[in-house]
Amino acid sequence: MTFWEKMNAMDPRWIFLGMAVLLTIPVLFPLGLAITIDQETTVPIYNWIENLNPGDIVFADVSYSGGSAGELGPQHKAWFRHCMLKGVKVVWVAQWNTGAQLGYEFCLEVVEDLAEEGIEVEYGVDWVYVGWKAGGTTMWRNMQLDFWDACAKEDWVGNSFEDLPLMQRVKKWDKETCKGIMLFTAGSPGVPTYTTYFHDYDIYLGDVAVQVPGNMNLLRAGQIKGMLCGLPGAAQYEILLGRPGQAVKLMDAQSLGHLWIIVLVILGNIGFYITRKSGTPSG
Amino acid sequence: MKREVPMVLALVFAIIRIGFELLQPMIAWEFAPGKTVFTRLSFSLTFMSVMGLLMGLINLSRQHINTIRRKREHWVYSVWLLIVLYGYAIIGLIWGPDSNTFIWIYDALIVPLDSTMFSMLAFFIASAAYRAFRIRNVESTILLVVAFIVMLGNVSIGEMIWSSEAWLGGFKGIKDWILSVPNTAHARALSIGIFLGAYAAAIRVFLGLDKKYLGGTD
Amino acid sequence: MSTDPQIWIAALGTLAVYSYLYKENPAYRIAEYTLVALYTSYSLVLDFHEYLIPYGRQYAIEEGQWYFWITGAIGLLMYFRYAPAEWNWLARYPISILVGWGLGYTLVRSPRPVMVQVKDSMRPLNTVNNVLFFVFFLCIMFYFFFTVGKESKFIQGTGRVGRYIMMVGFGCAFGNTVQGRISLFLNRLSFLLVDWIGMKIW
Amino acid sequence: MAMKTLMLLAAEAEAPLTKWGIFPNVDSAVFGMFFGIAMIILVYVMIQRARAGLPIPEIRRIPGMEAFEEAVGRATEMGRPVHITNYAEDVGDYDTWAFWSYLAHVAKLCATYDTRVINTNTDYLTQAVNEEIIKQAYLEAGRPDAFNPDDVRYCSPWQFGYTMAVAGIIAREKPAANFLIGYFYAESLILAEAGALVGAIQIAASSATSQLPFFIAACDYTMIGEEFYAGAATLSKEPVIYGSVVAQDIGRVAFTIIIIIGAIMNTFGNDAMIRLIMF
Repeated sequence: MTFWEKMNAMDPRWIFLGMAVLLTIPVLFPLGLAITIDQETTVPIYNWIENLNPGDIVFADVSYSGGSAGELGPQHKAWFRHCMLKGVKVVWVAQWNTGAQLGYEFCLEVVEDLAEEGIEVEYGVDWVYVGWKAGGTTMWRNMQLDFWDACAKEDWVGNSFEDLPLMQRVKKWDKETCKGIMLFTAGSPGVPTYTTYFHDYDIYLGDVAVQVPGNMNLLRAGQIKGMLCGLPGAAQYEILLGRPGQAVKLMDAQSLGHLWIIVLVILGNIGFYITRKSGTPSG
Repeated sequence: MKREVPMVLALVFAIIRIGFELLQPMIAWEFAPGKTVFTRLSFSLTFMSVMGLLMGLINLSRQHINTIRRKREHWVYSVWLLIVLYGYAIIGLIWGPDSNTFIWIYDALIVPLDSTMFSMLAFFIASAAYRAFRIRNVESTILLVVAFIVMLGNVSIGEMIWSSEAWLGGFKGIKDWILSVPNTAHARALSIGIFLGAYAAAIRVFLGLDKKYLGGTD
Repeated sequence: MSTDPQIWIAALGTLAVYSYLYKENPAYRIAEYTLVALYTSYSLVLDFHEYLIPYGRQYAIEEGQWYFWITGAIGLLMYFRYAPAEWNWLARYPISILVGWGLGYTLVRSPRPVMVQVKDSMRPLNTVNNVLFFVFFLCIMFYFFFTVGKESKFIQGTGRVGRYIMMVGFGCAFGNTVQGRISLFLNRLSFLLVDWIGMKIW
Repeated sequence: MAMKTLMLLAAEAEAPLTKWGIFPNVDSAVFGMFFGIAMIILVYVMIQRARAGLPIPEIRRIPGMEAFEEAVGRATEMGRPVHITNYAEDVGDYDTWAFWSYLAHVAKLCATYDTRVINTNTDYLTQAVNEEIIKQAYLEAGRPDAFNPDDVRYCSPWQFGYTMAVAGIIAREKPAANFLIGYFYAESLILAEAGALVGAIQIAASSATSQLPFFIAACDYTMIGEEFYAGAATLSKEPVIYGSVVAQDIGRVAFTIIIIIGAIMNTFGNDAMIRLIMF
């Protein structure tokens, strides 16, 4: 076998090995490739939080689970950090039972990080994690009417709403209280709950990459106002915040992974072309 | 009794469901305030299918006990499977799904194995691209070119090659156009077609022309 | 390095799954059989505690909905699948009820979301993009004509173009998915590096 | 299924009023009903015409349909089994109904050629029907003893438990043909690549638009979207079922015409067609 014949029919294990190595290296030794900020998708979300007044309340939704934490976790953390820095109050709900605890842990991580930097954030005053409530999407309809009643006056960890100062301001989920909704979504239930029941609110998405093509329509139609697209979205947000973190580092790995696929395809095609010319049957 | 009754049952329940989906008086039919007949009927059918909860356990046991008995290849693993199967089921049934042991095992094994299996896609997407994206004919060439543009439009390296401030908005500009025009047209036409096909398939069952659910080959 | 046994099990399990990429092997096999068994028991337990018991108690007993007893009994017929051959057919009863129930749903409900798509396809032809969208859309529709226009050069030709446009859509979705899939691996990688090995990366 | 159900959510907004007195006030409730009735009548009429021997249009070749026999034949030559699966759909889903046509076809081919067929499942009721279908196919081929119920396997009811098991089974049993038919989610590419690693001929037929790109990339033949259902009809023992494909095609022509007219009307600012279909 010549080199090009090998390139035409490479053992998949080399592909896997190359991929693993190229994804691991930049995580350990960041390359610092440039990241462009997407004006149409990422910036509106940043500006939304930036233009709110301290004390304004926004709602956020965890509609993902462990499988998508790689993309949505960094988004979640960057966005929540931004809110806390701006003094914007956040009420968290979760449409996915399977990811509710995870979302709570991400919030706690942000709070710890902020504490290390000397910024105190208080649970119940600056943020509340209501979490998942049984009852499916109709539950969200009930929350609009009477938030306390729908949630059985209890947050995710079992605190009564009575004891949480922030909740005194959130009797109802209406346009008076809610200055916008941030939804982190990995599938269903997800976006339609809000575009159906909350269609006149400002809805923003933190989306997994796979869903971005589908949800692009909503953005064009104005049904959602902004969108963080997968890991790049998180990385862009971290840069806007001026604190490159996890996502920015992982974006280098993304770049190398893509590059590896591109190199493979080019080598494969050259090999394919040369072996076909020399008349050997090709795979 | 063997074929006719099930077919009649399917038809009857199809018609009942059609009524409950289509007619407002039936949708809103309540037997007590806030309790609709439709939800209870749906629940009762969920209840019916939940009655089969032991089927998975029985299926796996049957298959793996046979493997062990006949000493087929890898039968030792079947012994392990049965131990885990019954062990976890017993823990869950006795102490409940909220018990610490049950959740501990869930977090230690189910979550990581599940998400690792999912993440294998990172490797397989590379090997699939390597095999499929060849300039073999028009179709695979289109596939290759478009996938290249979109991939480059998604990462920093693409930006370095052809910046989004440049002509046509660079890879990113072209990617966005592909996403919003040909991709949407494709998704629309495909889903309308799928609906028509699925609807015809449903009508075949409804008219009793397709009755493979009874276990036959016709 | 972590000292938590849970993290160790999770990490070894992760590595066992990845070993498949080299070759199917005993480590993968153990992981595979474990996950299949765990998931089967998991859903059994969930079905039991979240559906069977609460539904039976609340609806069949407290609310006194008599038909729960009937559907429940029909549900039990499923187990006749394991009975001797002459009784097997009883298992068809619950299956056909569920087929019928799904059928009614499909017949009434499935047209509705499609009409939303049809509606959105009737975009006013006033921009270049909308006209292109419309042309592309029609080409793909022509590709799926199975009986009409088999002899028509126009339909065949546009149908072929339609297939090419579908390839554009597929290529686009493929290229766009790569980053999501890589993120999945990066997530596992951070678990191994940070949670298990204990590196301080971020 | 969950994803499909959610597409319907848009139609589930609060609706205190009714249309025409008895229909719920959701988008397309009435139009959808008339569409359904029209389709049922069309299918019935076309099949009656076919039965009566009246001419109905012929169906064009669907790429991939003839590959089933070739793939099973190759498996027979190599002495290796055949693997067929659909993922998650339960017995109440149209994708499963179409899948059963393919299963019956493949099982009959395998029974005739005396090749082992392995079927993997996530739903125990679907598995029960699958087992009956395969058993029946072997019975009809005159070799009921060759049927092994242990080859109709249950692989846990959850996505990646199933995926892991199927990937393992494919690697161990090395099927020469791998049929992935029905609705799939993210596991599609894992299953197809596992098949590619053991060098199987792969045929996919799916209505999962988000997974079709991966099938196209990884499989030898892919039946796209509607071809999957049309193919299922052509596999029927009774060829008059062709009639339903004709009806489906008439529906498509009607939609195409509606959309062309609607778009032209919309260009001139008239939304009557939109209001009609959304009624």
